[in-house]
Amino acid sequence: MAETMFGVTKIKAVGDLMRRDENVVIIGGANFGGLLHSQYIKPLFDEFDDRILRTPSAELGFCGLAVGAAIAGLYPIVTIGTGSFAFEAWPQIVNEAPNITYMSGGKVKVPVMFHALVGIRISGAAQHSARPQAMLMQAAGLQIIAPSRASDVGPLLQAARESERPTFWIDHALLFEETGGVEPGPIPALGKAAIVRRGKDVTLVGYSIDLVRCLKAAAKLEKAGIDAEVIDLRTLCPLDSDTICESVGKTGRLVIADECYPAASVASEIASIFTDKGWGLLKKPVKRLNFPAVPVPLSPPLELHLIPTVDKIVAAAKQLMN
Amino acid sequence: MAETMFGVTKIKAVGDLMRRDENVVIIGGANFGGLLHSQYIKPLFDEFDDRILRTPSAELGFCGLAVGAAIAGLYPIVTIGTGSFAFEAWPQIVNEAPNITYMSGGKVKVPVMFHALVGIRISGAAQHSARPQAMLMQAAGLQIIAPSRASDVGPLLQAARESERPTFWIDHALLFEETGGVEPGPIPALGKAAIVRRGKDVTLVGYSIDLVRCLKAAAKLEKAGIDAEVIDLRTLCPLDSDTICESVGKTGRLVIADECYPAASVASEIASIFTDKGWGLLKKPVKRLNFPAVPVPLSPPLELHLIPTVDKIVAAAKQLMN
Amino acid sequence: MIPVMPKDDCLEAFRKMLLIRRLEEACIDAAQEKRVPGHFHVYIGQEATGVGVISALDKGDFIYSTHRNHGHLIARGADPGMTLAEILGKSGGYAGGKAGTLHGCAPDLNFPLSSGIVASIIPIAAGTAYAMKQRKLPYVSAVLFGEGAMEEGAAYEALNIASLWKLPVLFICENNSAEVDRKPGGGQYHAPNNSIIEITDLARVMGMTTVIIDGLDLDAVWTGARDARARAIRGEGPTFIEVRTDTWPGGQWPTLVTGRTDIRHAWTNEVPSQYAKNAKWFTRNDPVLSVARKLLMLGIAGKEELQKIDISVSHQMAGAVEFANQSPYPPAEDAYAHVWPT
Amino acid sequence: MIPVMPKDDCLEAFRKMLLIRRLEEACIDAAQEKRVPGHFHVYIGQEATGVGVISALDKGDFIYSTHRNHGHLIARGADPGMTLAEILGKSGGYAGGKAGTLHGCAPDLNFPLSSGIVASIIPIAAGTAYAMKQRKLPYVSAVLFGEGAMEEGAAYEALNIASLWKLPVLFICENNSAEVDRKPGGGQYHAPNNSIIEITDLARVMGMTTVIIDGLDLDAVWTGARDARARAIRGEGPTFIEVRTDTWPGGQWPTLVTGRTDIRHAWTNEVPSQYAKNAKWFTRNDPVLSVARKLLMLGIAGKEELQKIDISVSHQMAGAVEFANQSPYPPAEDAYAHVWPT
Ligand SMILES: Cc1ncc(C[n+]2csc(CCOP(=O)(O)OP(=O)(O)O)c2C)c(N)n1
Ligand SMILES: Cc1ncc(C[n+]2csc(CCOP(=O)(O)OP(=O)(O)O)c2C)c(N)n1
Ligand SMILES: [Mg+2]
Ligand SMILES: [Mg+2]
Repeated sequence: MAETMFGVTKIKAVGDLMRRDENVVIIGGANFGGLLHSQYIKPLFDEFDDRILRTPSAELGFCGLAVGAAIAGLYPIVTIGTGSFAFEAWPQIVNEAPNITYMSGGKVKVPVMFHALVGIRISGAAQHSARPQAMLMQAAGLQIIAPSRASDVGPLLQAARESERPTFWIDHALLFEETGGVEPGPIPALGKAAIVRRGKDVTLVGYSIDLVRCLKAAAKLEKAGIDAEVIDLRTLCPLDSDTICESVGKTGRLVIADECYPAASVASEIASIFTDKGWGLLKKPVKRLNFPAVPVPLSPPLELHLIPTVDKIVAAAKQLMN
Repeated sequence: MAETMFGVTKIKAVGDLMRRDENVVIIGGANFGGLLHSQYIKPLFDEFDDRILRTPSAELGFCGLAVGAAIAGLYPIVTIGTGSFAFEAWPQIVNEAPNITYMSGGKVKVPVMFHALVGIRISGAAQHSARPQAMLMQAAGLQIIAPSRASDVGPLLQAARESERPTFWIDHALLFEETGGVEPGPIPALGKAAIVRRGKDVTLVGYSIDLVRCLKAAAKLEKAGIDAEVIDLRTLCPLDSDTICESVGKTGRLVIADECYPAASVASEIASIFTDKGWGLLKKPVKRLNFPAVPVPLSPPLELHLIPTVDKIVAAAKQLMN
Repeated sequence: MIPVMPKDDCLEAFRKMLLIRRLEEACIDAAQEKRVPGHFHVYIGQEATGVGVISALDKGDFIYSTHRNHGHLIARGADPGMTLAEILGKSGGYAGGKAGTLHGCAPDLNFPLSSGIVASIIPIAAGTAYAMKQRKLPYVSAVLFGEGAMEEGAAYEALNIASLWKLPVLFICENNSAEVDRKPGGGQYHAPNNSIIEITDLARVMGMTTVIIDGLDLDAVWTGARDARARAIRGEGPTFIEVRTDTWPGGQWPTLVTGRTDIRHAWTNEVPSQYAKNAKWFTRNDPVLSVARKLLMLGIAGKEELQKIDISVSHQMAGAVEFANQSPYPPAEDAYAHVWPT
Repeated sequence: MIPVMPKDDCLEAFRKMLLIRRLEEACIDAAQEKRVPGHFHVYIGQEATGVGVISALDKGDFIYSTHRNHGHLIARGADPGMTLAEILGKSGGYAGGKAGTLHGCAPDLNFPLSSGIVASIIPIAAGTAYAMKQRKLPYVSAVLFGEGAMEEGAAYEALNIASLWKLPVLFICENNSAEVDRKPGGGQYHAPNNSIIEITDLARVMGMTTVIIDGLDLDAVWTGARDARARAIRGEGPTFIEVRTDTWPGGQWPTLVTGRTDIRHAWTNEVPSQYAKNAKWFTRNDPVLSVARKLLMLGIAGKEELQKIDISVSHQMAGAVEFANQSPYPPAEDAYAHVWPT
C-alpha cells in the first residue's frame, strides 16, 4: 500500500518540517525521489511552490547558496539528486559548511540539510552509483543521518533540524518503496543507534538500504535457527560505538553490510572499534560486506554479483556460527 | 644541505620523468611546493617551459583537461596546489578518472598523476589543511601513492607512470625540507610497503609526514629501550596489509600515525585488518593517532595540540609496552 | 539547402540518420519489454546534428559525448549491434556491458568515453585538444553536449582554458529546448535555466568564434563543423557551435509518441491520425523526414532510393537487434576485470 | 571628485582607510617578527574599494569576503585590536584565534565569514541574498572578491543563479591586476587568466547591471555601491561592480616596499629617495594619499585636520597592537569547542 511506503512517509516528514516553520525552504535541482516517484513528490512541491528555489544544474553553486541562506535565517533542505552529484558540490559540503561554526568561534550557525539519493540504485552504472558517506565522515563538523525505516524518518529529520548542525541526509533510491511500520517514534538523540531486532547469536549492523537487507537476513536466519540482533546506525556521524559494543559484547559475532567500497569505509570504521574500545568482545573475525573495489558496472549480473545482498549477509552470519 | 632535501629530490624526480619522455607534461595552477620553495622549482619550470599548461584557478577544469590529455597520449602531472583544492576537482578525480578504464571494458587508459600538498601545513587553518587521502581510498580505480622518503620518490613516480593507472600523489607541505638518504632505491612493486626500520617490540605505521614522525619516534623509543619496527605504507591504494600483518605478527603491538580525521580514515582501515585477516595477531589494542574530529584551528597552540606529534607516538608506544 | 556536402556524403549521412532512428526505436522496444537496464536518453530529433558534425571530422579526431550518446556513436560509424548490446549490458557491447547507455564508447573509433555527469565531459574533451596541440598532431577534439551543460561551472572553466590556449576543440552545444519559452528560470529538464539567453554569448565574450545553426539543416551543420575544424587546425582555437533543435515530443520518456518512423511520410506528408496532436513533428521537426524531403527536392535521391536505403538500414538494424539479443550477459567474474589498465 | 558623499562620511571613510593602512603596517611588523601564523594578504592599495562599498551599506546588510579580508573588516567597523588578535591566533580575536587571517569574520556586524577558497564565498553570499528576499527583509548581501575568482566555475554558477532569480546581492570584483598587461594567459597570481578580457562582460551577458569604477575614486565606489544597493532592494537583482586598482608594489609578500605611509606626502608630493623606483605609488596609486589630496583640494579638510585624524588613528592602532599582543593564546582545550553550534 502506498500509504506505508518509506518514500511517502519521507515526503510527509519534509512537509511537516516545512509546515512547522516558514523558514524551511527547498533549494536544488532535483527532488526527493527518482523519475518514477515524482507523482508522490509533486503535491509537496505544489504546496510549497513559493518556498522552493529551483536551480540550474549547478550543484556547487546551489549548495553554496544553501550555506549562505542557512547563515541568514533560513533552513534549506537541498535536493542534490543522485549521490554522485554531491561531488560537484564537494567544496561547499566538506570545506565550507562544516568549518564555518568553528571558524567563527561558535558565533555563526549553518543549519542546512543536504539530501541525496546515494548508493547502488540498480543499473546506474559507474557514475550514478556513488556512496559518498564514508568520504563525508572525513569532514569534521558535518553531521550525517541515514534514516532507514519509515518510523524513523520524521523524528530524525526533526532532530537534525533542531540540532542546527550542517547535516547530510544519506537517502537511498531503493528505500522509497520499502514498506514497514510508519508510526513515528520519539525524537531520538542524534548519534544513538537503534536495536531494531533483539537477538543473541550474531550482530548485524546496517544503515540505509543495508539495514533493510540486514532485517531480511535476520528473518531468514531465524528460520535457520540463528538469532540475529540487528542494529540500525541511524547516524554515521556521530557514530554510536557504544550500542555496537554492547551488542557484540553479547553475541561476540559481527556482520556489517555497507555498500561503500571496502577501504576506509563505514564498515572499516565499525570494525576498527574492536581493535580499541571494543577490545576482546569479538569471538570471531568480523565479516565485512562491502561493494568490492570495482567501479559499478552497468550489466545487471555483474552489478548484482557485487552488491551486499541479503543472501550474502545470511551466508556470512552462518559462517560465523560454525 | 639543500642537495639532500626531500623537495629537491622530488623536483629532480619529476624532471627525470619529463626528460625520459616528451609526452610527460605539467598541467595546473600551482607548482610542487609552497611560496617558500619556488626557488627550487623554478629551474624545472624553466627547463620545460613549453611542456607546462599554465591554467587559471579552475581546478575542476584543469583536472578534467588532464584526464582528456591522458586519454590522448600525454602523461600529465597535475599540480593542484594545496590538498584542499582537490575538492574543487572532485568530480574529475573520483568520478571520471578512476572509472574510465573500467567503463570502456579496459580499452581506454588514463595515465595521469594528480599532485597536491595535503595535510596540516601549520597555520593553514580550516580550509587549507585538508587530508583528502582517506576519501580518495573510496574511489575504486584510483591509485594513491605517498612517497615519504627521498630515496623513494623517484622510484615511486616511475612505478606509477609505468602502471598507467590514474594516480593521486599525496605529497605533504612539511616534507619538502626533510633530509635523508637520497640514493634512489629500486623501482618498487606498487602496493608494497617498506619496512624502514626493523624492530621487535612495537610496529609503527605511517606514511607521508607521519612516517617521518614515526621514524623520529623510533629513535626516541630506542633510547628508552624500546625496539620499534617502522613501516612506510608508500601507497594507500593498493594497501599492503601483508607487510603490516607480518610485522604485527612479530610485535603484537601497533601504533598508527595518520593526520586524517579519525572516522573512516587510513588508520581505521589499517586497524580493521586485525578484525579479519590479521585476526589474533594483536597482543594489545591498536593505538590510533589521528587528528581529532575538529576543523583545523589557526591558532598555533590549538593546532599543535591536535597533530599526531612525535611525542604522542612515543607515548602511545610506551603505553603499549606497559 | 544541401549544396555543399558532396552527393555521396549526403546519402551516407541520411543513411546514418535513419540508422540512428532505427536504433532508438529498437531501444524503445527493448525498454518496453524491460530489457534495458537503467534509464536512457534517445537521440530522436537530433540526428542531423550528430551526423552533420561527425561526418565533417577526420578519423584521427576525437569525439566525446554525454548521456545522450547513442546517435553520436552511430554517426561515428559504431556498429549498431555492439552499440545496442552495450545498452543492454551484454558481453558483445563495446565495453562488454560495463558502460551501458550512459557511458557509450567506441574506443577504436577515437570515441573513448561518454560522461553521464552533466558538463563533465567538456574539460576532458578540451584536454584531448591540448594533447593534439602539444603532440603537434593535425587532429581536433569534438564534444557534443546539451544546453543544460552550460549551467555547470565545469563548462565555464573548460571553455575559458580552451579559449586562452587556443586549443583545437569543437564545442557543439545541442540546444534541444530551443522551442521552449526562452524566458529563463524554468527549473526543469529541457527548459532554459541560464541567464545567458543567447547561449553563444558566453563563448563570444570569451573571444571564440560562435555559430548558431538550425538542427534540421544537415548541410549547415556539416559546413559549420568543417569550417570550425579547419580553423582549429590552423591554430585559431575553439569554435562554439549551438545547434538548435525542437524537442521531440516523446523525449521525456521512452515511448514512441510519434510512432515508428515511416519514411514515406516525407513525400506523402501524412500525419497518422493517432499522432494528430504532434502534427508539427511530422511536418517540420523530424530531421529524418526533413532531410529526406530535401534530398528529393534537390534531386539527390528519388523515393525509391530512399526506400532502398530504409530497407537496407532496417535490415542492418534487424541483424543488430538479433546480435544484441543473442549476446550473452558477461559472466559474474568479469566484474573484477579492467579496474586497472593491462 | 567627492561631490556625492556627505562631508562627514568622507572624513569617516578617510579615517577608516587610514586605519586599514595602519593595521596592515602592524601586520607586516608582526610578520617580520614571525608572529603571524601562516601567510596573509594585505589590503594596501585597495582601501578605497572596501571602505567605499561598505560605507554605502546598511547595518542589516551582510558582507562576505575572501583571503584578502582585513580591510573589509575594518571598513565594516570591526575592532582593530580584535581583528589583529585574530590574525595572530590569540584568544581575544573575533573567533578566539580559530579563524586567523584567512577566515576573518565579525559575526556581530553581519560579517559572518571569509572563505580562503577562491570564489567559494560567492555562492554563499548569493544564498544570503536569497534569504533576504525570501524573508522579505530590506537588506542586501555584498561580497568582495578578486578578479581571480572569476576563473572558477563557482563564480559562474552563483552569478547565473543570482541573475535568474534577481537576488539582492552586490558582486564587487576587486581587480587588482588592472595594470598588468591585459593580454590573457599569464598564468600567475595578479595576472589576468581569463579569456573574458572585460571582466564585466560575463555579468552583462547574464543580464546584470554592470559598473566599472576606478579604485582610487572613493566617491565613485560609494555611489556605485549605493545605487546598486537601491536597485537590489527595489527587486531589480544583482549588480556586478568591477573596481580596478593598480597592484601595490609590495603586494606579493609582506614587506613594506613603499615604507610606512606618511600622510604628509599627500601635500609635499615627496617620494622618499629609497622608494624612488616606486614613485608612481606615491604620486598616483596610493588610495590613502589620493583621497587625502582630494579632501584637501575640495576643501573638505585641511592638512591639520588630516594630521589630527592620522594621530588619532595611529593612537587607536597602537592600542590595538597592545591589545593583540597582550591577548593570550587560547588554552589547548579550546581546540575542541565550537565544532557544533550550541
Ligand atoms: C552534474 C549533474 N547534475 C544533474 C544531472 C541530472 N541530469 C541528467 S540529464 C540532465 C539534463 C541535461 O540537459 P541537457 O544538457 O540540455 O541535455 P539533454 O538531456 O537535453 O540532451 C540532468 C540535469 C547529471 N547527470 N549530472
Ligand atoms: C580554489 C583555490 N585555488 C587556488 C587558491 C590559491 N590562491 C590563493 S589567492 C589566489 C589568487 C587570487 O587572486 P584574486 O582572486 O584576484 O585575489 P587577490 O589575491 O588578487 O586579491 C589563489 C589562486 C585558492 N585559495 N583556492
Ligand atoms: Mg537539453
Ligand atoms: Mg587579484
